Amino acid sequence: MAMITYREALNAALAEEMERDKDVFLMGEEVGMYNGAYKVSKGLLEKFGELRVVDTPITELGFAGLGVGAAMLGLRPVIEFMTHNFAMLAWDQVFNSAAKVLYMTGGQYSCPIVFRGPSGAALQLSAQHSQALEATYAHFPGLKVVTPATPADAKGLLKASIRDGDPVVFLESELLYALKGEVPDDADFIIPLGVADVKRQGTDISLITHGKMALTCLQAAAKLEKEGISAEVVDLRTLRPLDVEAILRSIHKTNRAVYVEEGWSFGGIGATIVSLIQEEAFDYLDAPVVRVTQADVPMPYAKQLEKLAKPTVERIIEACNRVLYRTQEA
Amino acid sequence: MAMITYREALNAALAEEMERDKDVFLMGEEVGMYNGAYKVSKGLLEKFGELRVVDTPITELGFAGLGVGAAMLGLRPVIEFMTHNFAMLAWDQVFNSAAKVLYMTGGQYSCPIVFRGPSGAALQLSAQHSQALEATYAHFPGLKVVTPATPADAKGLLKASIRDGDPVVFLESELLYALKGEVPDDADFIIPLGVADVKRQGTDISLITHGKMALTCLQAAAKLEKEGISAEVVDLRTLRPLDVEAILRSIHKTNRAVYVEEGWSFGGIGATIVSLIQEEAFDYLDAPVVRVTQADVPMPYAKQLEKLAKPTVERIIEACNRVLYRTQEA
Amino acid sequence: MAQTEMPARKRGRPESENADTPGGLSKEELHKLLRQMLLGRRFEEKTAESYAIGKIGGFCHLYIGQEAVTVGAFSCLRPDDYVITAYREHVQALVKGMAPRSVMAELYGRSGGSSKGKGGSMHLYSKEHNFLGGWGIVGGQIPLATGAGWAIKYRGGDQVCLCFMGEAAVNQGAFHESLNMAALWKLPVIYIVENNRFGMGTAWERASSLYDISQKAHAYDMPSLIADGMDVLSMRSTMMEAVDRARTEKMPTLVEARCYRFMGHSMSDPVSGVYRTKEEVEEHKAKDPIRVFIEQLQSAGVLSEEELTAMDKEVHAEVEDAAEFADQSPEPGLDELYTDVYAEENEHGRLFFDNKNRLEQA
Amino acid sequence: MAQTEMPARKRGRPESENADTPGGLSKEELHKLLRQMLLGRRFEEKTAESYAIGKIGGFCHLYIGQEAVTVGAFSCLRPDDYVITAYREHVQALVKGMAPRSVMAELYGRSGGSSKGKGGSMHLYSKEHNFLGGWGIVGGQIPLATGAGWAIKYRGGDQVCLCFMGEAAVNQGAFHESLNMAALWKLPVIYIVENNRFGMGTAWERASSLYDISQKAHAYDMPSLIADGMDVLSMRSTMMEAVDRARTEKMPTLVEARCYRFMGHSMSDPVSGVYRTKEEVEEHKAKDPIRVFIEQLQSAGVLSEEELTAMDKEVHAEVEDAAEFADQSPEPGLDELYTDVYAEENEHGRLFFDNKNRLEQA
Ligand SMILES: Cc1ncc(C[n+]2csc(CCOP(=O)(O)OP(=O)(O)O)c2C)c(N)n1
Ligand SMILES: Cc1ncc(C[n+]2csc(CCOP(=O)(O)OP(=O)(O)O)c2C)c(N)n1
Ligand SMILES: [Mg+2]
Ligand SMILES: [Mg+2]
Repeated sequence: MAMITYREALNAALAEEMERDKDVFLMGEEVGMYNGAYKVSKGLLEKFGELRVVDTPITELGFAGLGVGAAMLGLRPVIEFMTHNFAMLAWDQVFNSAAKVLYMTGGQYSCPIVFRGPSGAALQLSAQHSQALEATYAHFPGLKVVTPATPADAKGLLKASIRDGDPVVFLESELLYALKGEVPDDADFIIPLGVADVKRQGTDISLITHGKMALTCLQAAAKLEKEGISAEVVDLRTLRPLDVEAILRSIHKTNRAVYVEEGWSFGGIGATIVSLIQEEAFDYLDAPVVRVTQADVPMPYAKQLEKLAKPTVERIIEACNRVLYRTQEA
Repeated sequence: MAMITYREALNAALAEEMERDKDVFLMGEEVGMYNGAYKVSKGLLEKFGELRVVDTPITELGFAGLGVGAAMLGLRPVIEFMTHNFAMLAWDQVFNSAAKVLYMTGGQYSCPIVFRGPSGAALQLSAQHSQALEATYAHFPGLKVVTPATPADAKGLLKASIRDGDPVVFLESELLYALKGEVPDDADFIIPLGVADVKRQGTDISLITHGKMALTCLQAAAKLEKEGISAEVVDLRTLRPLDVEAILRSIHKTNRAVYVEEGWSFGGIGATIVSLIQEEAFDYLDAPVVRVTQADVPMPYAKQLEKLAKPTVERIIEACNRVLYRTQEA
Repeated sequence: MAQTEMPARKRGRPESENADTPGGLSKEELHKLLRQMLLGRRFEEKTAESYAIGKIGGFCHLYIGQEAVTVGAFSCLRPDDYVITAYREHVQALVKGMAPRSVMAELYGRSGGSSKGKGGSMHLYSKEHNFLGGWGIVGGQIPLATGAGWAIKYRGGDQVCLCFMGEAAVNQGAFHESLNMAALWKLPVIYIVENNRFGMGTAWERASSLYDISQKAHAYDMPSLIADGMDVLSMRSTMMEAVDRARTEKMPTLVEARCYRFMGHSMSDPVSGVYRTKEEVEEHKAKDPIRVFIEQLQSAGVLSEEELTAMDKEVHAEVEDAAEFADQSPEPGLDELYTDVYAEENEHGRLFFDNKNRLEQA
Repeated sequence: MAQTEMPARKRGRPESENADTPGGLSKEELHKLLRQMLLGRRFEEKTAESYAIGKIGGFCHLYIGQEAVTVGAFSCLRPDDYVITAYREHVQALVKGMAPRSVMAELYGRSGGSSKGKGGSMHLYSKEHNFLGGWGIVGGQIPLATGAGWAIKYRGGDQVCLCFMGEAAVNQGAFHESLNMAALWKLPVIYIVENNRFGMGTAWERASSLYDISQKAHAYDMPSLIADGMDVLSMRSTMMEAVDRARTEKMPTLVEARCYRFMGHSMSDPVSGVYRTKEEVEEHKAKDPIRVFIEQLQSAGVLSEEELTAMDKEVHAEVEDAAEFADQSPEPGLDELYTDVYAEENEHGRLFFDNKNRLEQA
């Protein structure tokens, strides 16, 4: 165990997997000489050289597609999008090539590739640079989608993603890079895709979430405890595959839930989780599941507006109150 | 009233709006000399000339962005994507430019543009050409999303979309183009965005749907009637704005619902509708709402596999049975 | 297998062995080229027939008239070289070595098809033959080809990758982004633009401000060549230069192959009338690359009537056999619906969110 | 307003009136150019200050060192001409005529800002001044500019649109697709590549296989020019040719303006050390376009010490006033969160799917 940052955990995962498998390479804007726009790839160019740590022109569509082609030939590319906001330029290659090649070839060509980078809002980056896009990725069969919230999850899940045989979209967070946590040093420390993590046990209500919001939910749960409410925090960690059993287990226990996510509401992750819950645990629900999401607007620049647009501990607690004391409503 | 096809209805809407407003122009691949890949723009080049009916190179990102820039200067572009599958190449301009420009400019520059074209599966076009993508569009605030199912809806909604002050994504269907129906001739026949259409009244169960699937639901409802089940068919027609009241009215009446859509399940339209229903009509539900969607796979080419992948009358009825006779389950 | 294996002659060195025959090739080599073109032509004539009677569905794009481009180009390849292309790829699949049976069965959507019927006409692939297929998004294959070139370089191999595209794909951003990376990183990729004059109904000059496609290479400081795509031997000699450069100097080349599409864009598009005249089409058909090559071989005395008839008969039989096989090949099993979506499914979590799981529970 | 209005001289005709002064411009005109550069410089020095003390947040990209490009180029424009650019646009906003107050207030995220605080540093716009802003996706503004050119042509107007981009944006597919359409359809757009040598930490030659950007225009059969972006007058005379061509012949031009970024890429990027040496930066700073222009005017005897001091004082005051105004300007009201998402909301249906509706019901 070592106390390292989320950034260092990702860096270690990359270094270890590149050590282990010479077919793994990292490609993206500024990943080499600049050590990464967010320094995630610090030192990797020096360690692995220009063929395995590749600075690209600003051509998201081009290098994402290049990665898919290289994966068809058996390499294991890790494609860094400086942020997933820019990946939209490459989505055709992600959705029409990577996600479909195994199927269209009848199983002949697989596509073991990781598309990674930060997603979601940081601080005052405004509309074009503050989008949480996991819901769009999760919509497309053929892709796997991973959203780690802690340094340990970041390392264990990135290593699993790189070793996985399918295209994996890996969403990090600018605001988490500096977060510190205990991380196993073991070079074979892997967190399998599809296993949720109950980050806090509780009995009264389930806070189900993924990515960065897991931490916000933990803060909310701590506050709720003071009010005598025992909230369970279920961090899905991976959205596809999805640990439905873990969700149902928690619902069976608490009978009440709030879904918390950074992204937008319409077509968000929460909508799908709520649907699954009501389809598969209908009789266990004592109250409707409420969703806490980003305000349904492009992210504004002004500090207070941005704060108002983001899911906060307060809004989570307000939602919990609605779910716990429905009689107060209507 | 005239009996015309869905294709002719769209053509009439375009012609009438271009007649009415000289700022409206149509741009896309093959829309001019070729009269449209699906002949929707038949005769328009002849009628309006090369400046207003514009054949483009195959550069979806480029001409979609060109449309957004032209809209900022006050024109009203109608951008045709030969199909929305190809629009993925242009999504950056749709999501990062069109959907956000009004907000980022603090209201200075609006973007009155229509992005239209067929979406969803036709027959044996396989994985890259058979995607129903409305859910992805509806996820982004700033956009409006329209999915007409009949010739009359196609005309009334396209005219409304062209007159609308915001970016509208308009999703048609290859399989509907030849569908005939009664359509008002009135040059000011408009169907406002945000008004669902109860295409069949019923009391036992609500089949809620949008686009092409409205017709499949009507067929299912007819069959169910023979089995003594009265199914109501609610065609949302527009997804954003969404006629939530109409959904709730139907639920209050039937207490049971099935959502039917062409697209994929995770992050699909149905997931959001189910969440809204359980949030806002929780106590009115006698059974979980079940969703009927495309199989969660890239669309296969082989005829039988494709049929198996699509939502069918049989699968809708099977879902209704589950919702109506839950006791038979588990 | 029809896999081409011509002597991959060192650049510049003349094929003096057969200095007197067309292209300096041996009779066997010349017959092989002709046979490949004939096979492609007959295969697609059969394809059109089968499409007409509904045995083939979806979009189907015929290559008739462009055979010389592929046959000439592939004759410069080794079996372990890669080819990637768009949706007009039946003939390229065959010439790269795929069995007519597996190709036809794929068009029929049968389990005996190269993709088990999941891909269809636009999506033919063969890992065995390094045929990377078969892509439907115009320009989408160009970055993928660049990735194949990257992988070859990464592994220090000496294969090359041919990337075919229609001229209309040249206007896509993917072309621009890919050629820059290929030239910047010296990747062994040859980008072959099959300029058949039209992108669907749009003539090249209506879609591009620059007529001469080969000049676009200058924007990337990349060498370029113009080839006569109606003449298999000149296509071959032009490609020989590009392939040698890629293999030995690891430098990409942009090749414009000027050719013409004899049929409509797809089965629903009339041959002429809307965007080109009957006369224009006839004019080009008069230069049918197969007829021209046959006459060339005959006048060079390396192809007798008997040999030609025998060859055509043989090819016909091969095509009929393929159609027969496709007809007999069973529909893919319904269980195939959910296979090949993911290569790796662990015991954790759910990957499918339709009613698959419920169906399986039932 | 600082809106430039120079005599839009007929092409070729010399400005003989002032044949003896630099650029053949009158003293007033020359002072105006200098003042615009000074204003930009001082404004951004203040911006850096305010950023350091947290009054400005998010990404912030300074233009210091590149002022001559914008001031020279805009001096060829009419007020009704359009400008669109990327995120390094403070100075362009000012020179196009936006009030320093509204720009600074936007950087501060206040209601007095040009976008009411919703856009910030990367998203400045002014409909009043035909300043189309202010875009954060590299290359994203290029198709938009092409659309502005289209709209001008559509309406038969004689305005032009300047589209600024960094050199790194040239590799984006959007560049390729846009220049082809602009040349094909003869749109009055001038694509100005500000080649400041680096895209973030990547030197141009590490990102492009072709060094000479202006040559990329040949791929679209488009005229191109190279301008000295460190010299405001040579920038002006180069742009005069491009603007005249766009206005009179409706032909686009690609202009490469060679310049240099004196500061880091953004506030978090050190000026030198990682991807360029301190020496390299110093070398370019020695050619500071403002100092050079001042010396040029002084030696030409059209700028006295007093005039310079007065001008600088005036500009300083304007910038301080802007900062003062921004400081005083109130935060945007919380109700602004949901405005400007849609221009048109009818009485039907729901457009917002978060808890907005519930909040309003409450
Ligand atoms: C991105 C994209 N846009 C549009 C289409 C529809 N489409 C299919 S083929 C085609 C024409 C392509 O012409 P060209 O590249 O010259 O190839 P050819 O058909 O002539 O072989 C078009 C527009 C598509 N498949 N993909
Ligand atoms: C599509 C996209 N990719 C990456 C980024 C991140 N990014 C912002 S600026 C920049 C460098 C751009 O350099 P250049 O175009 O030369 O403009 P300059 O900053 O030098 O003015 C990068 C990579 C982005 N904003 N958009
Ligand atoms: Mg073509
Ligand atoms: Mg630069």
